[in-house]
Amino acid sequence: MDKSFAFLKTNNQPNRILSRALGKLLDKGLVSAVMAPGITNGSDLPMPVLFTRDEAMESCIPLAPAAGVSAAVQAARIGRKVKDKRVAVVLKPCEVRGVIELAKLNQTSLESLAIISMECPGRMENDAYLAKLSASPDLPDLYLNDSSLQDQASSTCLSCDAFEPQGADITIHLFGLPVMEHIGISGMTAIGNELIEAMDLEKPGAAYDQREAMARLREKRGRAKEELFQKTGEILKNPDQYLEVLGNCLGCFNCRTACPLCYCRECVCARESFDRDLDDVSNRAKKTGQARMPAGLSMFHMTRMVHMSHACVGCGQCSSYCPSKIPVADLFRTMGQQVQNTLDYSPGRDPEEPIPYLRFKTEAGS
Amino acid sequence: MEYIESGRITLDRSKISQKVAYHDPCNYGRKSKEMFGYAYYHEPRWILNKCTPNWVDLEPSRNSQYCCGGGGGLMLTTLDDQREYYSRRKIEQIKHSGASLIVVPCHSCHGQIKAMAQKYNLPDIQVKYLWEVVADSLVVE
Amino acid sequence: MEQTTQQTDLVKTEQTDFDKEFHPNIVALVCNWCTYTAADLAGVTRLKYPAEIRMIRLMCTGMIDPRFIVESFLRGADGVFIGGCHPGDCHYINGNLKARLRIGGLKALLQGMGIEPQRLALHWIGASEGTEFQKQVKDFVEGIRELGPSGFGVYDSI
Amino acid sequence: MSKPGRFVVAGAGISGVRASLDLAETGHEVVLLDTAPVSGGILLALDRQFPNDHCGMCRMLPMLDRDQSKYFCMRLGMFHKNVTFMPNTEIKEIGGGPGDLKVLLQSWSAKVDPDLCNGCGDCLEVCPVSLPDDLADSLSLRKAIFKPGPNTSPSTLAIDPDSCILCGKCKEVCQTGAITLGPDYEQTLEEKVTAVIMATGVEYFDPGDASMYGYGKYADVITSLAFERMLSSSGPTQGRILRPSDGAPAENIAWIQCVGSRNLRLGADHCSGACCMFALKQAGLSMEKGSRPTIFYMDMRTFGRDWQKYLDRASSSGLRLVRCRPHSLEARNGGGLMLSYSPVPGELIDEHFDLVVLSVGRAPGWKGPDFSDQDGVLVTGGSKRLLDISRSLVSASSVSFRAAMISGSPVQAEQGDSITSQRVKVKSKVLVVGGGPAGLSASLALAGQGISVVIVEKNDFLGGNVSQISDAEARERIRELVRDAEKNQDIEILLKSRPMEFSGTTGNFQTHVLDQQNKGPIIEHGAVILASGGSQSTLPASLVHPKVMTVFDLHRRLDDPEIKEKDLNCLVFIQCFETRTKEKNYCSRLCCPTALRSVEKIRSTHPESRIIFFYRDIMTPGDLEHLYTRARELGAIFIPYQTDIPPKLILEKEQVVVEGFDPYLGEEVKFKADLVGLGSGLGPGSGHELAELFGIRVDREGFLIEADPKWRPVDSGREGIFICGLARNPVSLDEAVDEGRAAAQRAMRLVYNPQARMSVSTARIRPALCSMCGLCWTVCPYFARYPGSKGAMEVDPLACQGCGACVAICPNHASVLEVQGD
Repeated sequence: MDKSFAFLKTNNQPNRILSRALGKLLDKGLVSAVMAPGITNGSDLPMPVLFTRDEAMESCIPLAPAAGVSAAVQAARIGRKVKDKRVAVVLKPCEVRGVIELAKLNQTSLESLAIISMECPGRMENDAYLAKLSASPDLPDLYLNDSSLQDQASSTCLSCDAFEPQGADITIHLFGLPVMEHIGISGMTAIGNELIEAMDLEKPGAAYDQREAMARLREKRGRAKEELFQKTGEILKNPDQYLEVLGNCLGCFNCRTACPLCYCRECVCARESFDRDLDDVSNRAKKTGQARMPAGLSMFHMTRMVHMSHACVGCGQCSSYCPSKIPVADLFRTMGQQVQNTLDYSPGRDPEEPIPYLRFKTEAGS
Repeated sequence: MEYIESGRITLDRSKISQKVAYHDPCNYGRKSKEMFGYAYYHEPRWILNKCTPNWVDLEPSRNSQYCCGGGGGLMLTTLDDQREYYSRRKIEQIKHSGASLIVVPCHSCHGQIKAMAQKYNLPDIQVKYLWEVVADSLVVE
Repeated sequence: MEQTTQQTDLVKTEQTDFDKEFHPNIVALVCNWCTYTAADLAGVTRLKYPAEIRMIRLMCTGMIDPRFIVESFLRGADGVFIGGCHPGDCHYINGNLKARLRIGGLKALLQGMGIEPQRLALHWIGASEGTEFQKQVKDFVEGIRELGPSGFGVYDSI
Repeated sequence: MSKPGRFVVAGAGISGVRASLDLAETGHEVVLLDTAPVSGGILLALDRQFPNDHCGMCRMLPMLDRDQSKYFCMRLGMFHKNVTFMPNTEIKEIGGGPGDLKVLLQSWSAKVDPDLCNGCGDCLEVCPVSLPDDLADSLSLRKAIFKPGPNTSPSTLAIDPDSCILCGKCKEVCQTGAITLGPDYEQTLEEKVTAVIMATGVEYFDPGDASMYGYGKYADVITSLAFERMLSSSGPTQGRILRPSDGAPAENIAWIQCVGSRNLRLGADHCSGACCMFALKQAGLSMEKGSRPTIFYMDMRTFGRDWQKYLDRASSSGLRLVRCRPHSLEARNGGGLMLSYSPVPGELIDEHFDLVVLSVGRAPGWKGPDFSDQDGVLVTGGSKRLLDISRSLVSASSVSFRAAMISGSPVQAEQGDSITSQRVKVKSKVLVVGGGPAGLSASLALAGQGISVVIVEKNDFLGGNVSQISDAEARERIRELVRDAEKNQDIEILLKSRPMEFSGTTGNFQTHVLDQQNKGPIIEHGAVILASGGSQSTLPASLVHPKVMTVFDLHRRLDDPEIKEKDLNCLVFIQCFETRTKEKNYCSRLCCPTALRSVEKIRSTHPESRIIFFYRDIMTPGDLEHLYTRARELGAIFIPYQTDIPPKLILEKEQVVVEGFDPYLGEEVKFKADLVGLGSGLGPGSGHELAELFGIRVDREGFLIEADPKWRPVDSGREGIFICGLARNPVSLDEAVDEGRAAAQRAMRLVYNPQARMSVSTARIRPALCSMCGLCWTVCPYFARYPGSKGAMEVDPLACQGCGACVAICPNHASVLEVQGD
């Protein structure tokens, strides 16, 4: 499919202008709804909001540098329910990957979704964002143009080199562009191109050369990622460090709730059969004089890794949700990387690529 | 056979002490089977066994016996090179058996093997007809 | 499957030092059709194999939930040995291939947690391969003995 | 409805086991006997079998109501509630008539009580008798008291009454008192036997008797059966390939094919039917162990399903094939053998081999009394003809069905089960797609058991496409089947129709059948048999010429008076014409016999004409071999060709010229042909379409794929859907009829009881937890999952085999294996 590229003039208000462009899709009836980060009910934290009228788009912050929750789950719900209408969803690249993984798990269908994603500068942790926002209300726009602000993104985002969206219908280009003047928009699929047509964009003489900016960022974040994986790999292997880090786990299961990929209706770990028998705990206590309760949390985390590490898209929500500030995402991503390498699998790469554990059919021999 | 069986002649199994090998001529075996439906494999061996305990078959034997290289009238021709060439397997077979006496009931094979033993430098090998062996073992009272 | 959970509980039998030698706790998960038959054959032909293994018979290696392996290690197993039918021989058509994939992923995971990959082994052992069963189990147990105790059980303290 | 029948099955080899299980699964009682102390027959000695080098014998165990049988490796033995196995037993006399036979059985005393013997083996050490082990085909020795199989259950020893000298030493050392050297035999009389099935198997040629290739003289010449044991890790060499003479590793190994078969000198004018594949398998397995194999063959008979592909695989991985019959073998000093052979005229090659394996041919081999002429006694194909595993099973199922028909209508659900298991209602109706020979025979078989059948046929006539090309005799047989089907009230026939929509679960399918006006009924049925048949391949347009036709057309045309009177100076047959190659890589089985039959016909009208065959391998397995022999006697000339230089057809206006290379003459040959017959093969019909509709697999060439090529030949992968006839693979008319009956047998076991019993251990879904992610759907190897209407996956209870794959993949344990009543 031919890619189309166009500019959107931003007049120092990239979020607002982009919202209006999205509003045109609603206005022209090309999509029945738009789901994008926005603020409602007086709260300042951007949450996925479903817009159905273009005038409501004023509260939309499509490029918000924060995400209260992973929009992947919400987009998946739309894709699952909505059949004969089209809904545009604005997602971060990790969320796109999440939706694609969920589609493989039959939890959604990509057919009715028009996925709009952006080159992602990262999101800030919710509390950091809110604190900053009270000092500078223009934060969502300023953030896009200020690399020192971007360095305050969450640790997951700072070590994420998968910031370019894959599998989206429309990509919004930010890196290496003067975002306060204009941003770039590309249609990646036929649907994407059709929607872009409706946005009334200006056709550029030539596309910006983003390569240098991209490479710089990739190098920086890639290095951070390697360092993180190195450090976290040590933690996982070293019982002392592991226990020190995970010893803070409360067993609240927030990480599981936050995870866009934990699609089970009710987690197997939450069930009574999973509870560690009290006799076990007291046996352990007898040996060393003490045993921590609740017990079995290693089993919980490892079970989650067994189930989902091959599919971890690295969104970092689990860390953000953790009341004990355990770097769950670091642990999960590090393990995920190792498992994914072994299985030669990259989550969210291609909706047609089967989940690695289903690939047995094509294999033969020993 | 009848004579031996009925006791009309008696054979002494101890007279021949050397190692003996038996060759199946095509005329008594393959050809006989094709023409008359019966191959004489068993009978000569039965007789030979009455003459000496120390005998072996040339391997392969019977229906798969190697050609002596002198059949089909080749003996009477001047094609000596061919005779020599086609007998090489036979000679190897004889060498392999380790026998010093080859029993050959057929006159054609007899002449051929005898001549070829000379050509292939096996002068110590004796070649005898079956009747000669019988005669050698005969107990004369 | 709940049944199997109970069976893996056997593993937590405490380590005793009845001998100077290290006697590892080893769980063997074997498929009913091929490897169990091979083990049986090894038994009736009086091939001696290490007594350290605790054999659990499953209908198919394809039914092994990786969770049980993790749990075995957490609860003090020093090694997990899995025996299934040769590819193509599986009574359930391809359960063994499914197991291979799953265990491949799990191995990476366990390695990331500091468990030596040798502690988890998957072997194809056909019904008539009593000697093969003996050899593989022997080699496996020897390997574990060399590695020493797993120490992974510490992770279970939270 | 009637009471269950009672059957005696003689021979517990694979055919006997299949027949017994078939009858047992449909509620009948079976006495299975064997002269051996264990069941299993020859297969106990074969670890892996062609054409996939896999075992999987256990796959022939019942898949429905599995709790009636013990569920473990079949090498340990076969157990089913309705089958009584009597070892060391043979039939002495049969009296009475069908339905009420009196069968006198004689059993040798086992002398070892299986309940007491623990297989400790102390007796093996004291037994003074040593003799060659039959199981290892004399490769090793055994005692008079011995282990009858590598691993049998119970693990009892047995005493061979022929070699035991009754010295009593074993009795002295036996700690469990299991050994009694009591009376020699006892007799039992089985009364009211419905039918007797003879599945007595085949015998292997003994090359020692004919002193062939130095067998018995040279230790390094062994039979293929002995080699099989050498490959087995439970065999005498623990799976290492060694020279028996000195125990050195054997690297160069030669197989000599057709030892004791296809040998007119030995009066063996038959092909053993499986040795080519057997040798290919052994050669392939030996290559895995580092050997270099060479097979000396006459024709590589890869005529079965996927066999050609198996050959291709073997040759591409380094197997050497030499077309020639070796001349002789000699022992060599320092071990090994020297093999002399002459691959082309005038050239003699001596080659050293460490081991020579004689592919010993099989022959029907029952030496006991022959009851086959008696009414009520049926003989399986495996003991009449020489079949591979899958054909033996097809034949056994076919025969067991015929036997069951003697007892009349099927057995109904018995009351008062010991096992509490749930039941599933099933429809006692079977849909048969295709009205050719296979479909018709399946339908007639089922209707004969009172099951109603609907035949859906796309043509406006019954009999199938193949009936159009068969010869007069075959056509008459098909017409007979058609007449019987049309008369039968239990058979509904829908012509010019096709199945359009298919849904439901095993035992309760719904199929919408449409006619040409797109109207038709929705049929509710318990099972479906796909017998959509096939047809002869059409010749490419470039070959349209009045003198060129397929061998089938030619064979038929020979009856035309016009051809009979014509001058035919030269007829040329080109076999394997564009088949057994890349595009159509399978043997069609019928071209060779048909072309060879034509020779006799041609000779009757044109005694002087030249008949030339260009061929790759003449495929005349079993008794068909005499067609080949006869054709040669009648003066047909056979010229082999290689696929890289096929004979050329030059079409001119008036004549056709065939050019080729004759390797025996070593030169090009040219024939002006008056008629050319092309063995262009058969192809499947609407396989792809049906496969898609019914959710089953189809191969590259369009043939439907069976669940297992050996053990479940007429099952599709999905329970309740069965496949047979040309839609599955090229078959002869007899084979199509057999396959039809075998498919009917498989369908029968599902629908005979309107209340099918679920197996005790099946998967279940906990709907509240199911997220419908479909992982279980994908991993289920039995198609036993489907998305239910209530927002959760559902299990097809009759198709589920309880393998647990779904349980392991479900992250949520929404899928669980449940054992009922436990």
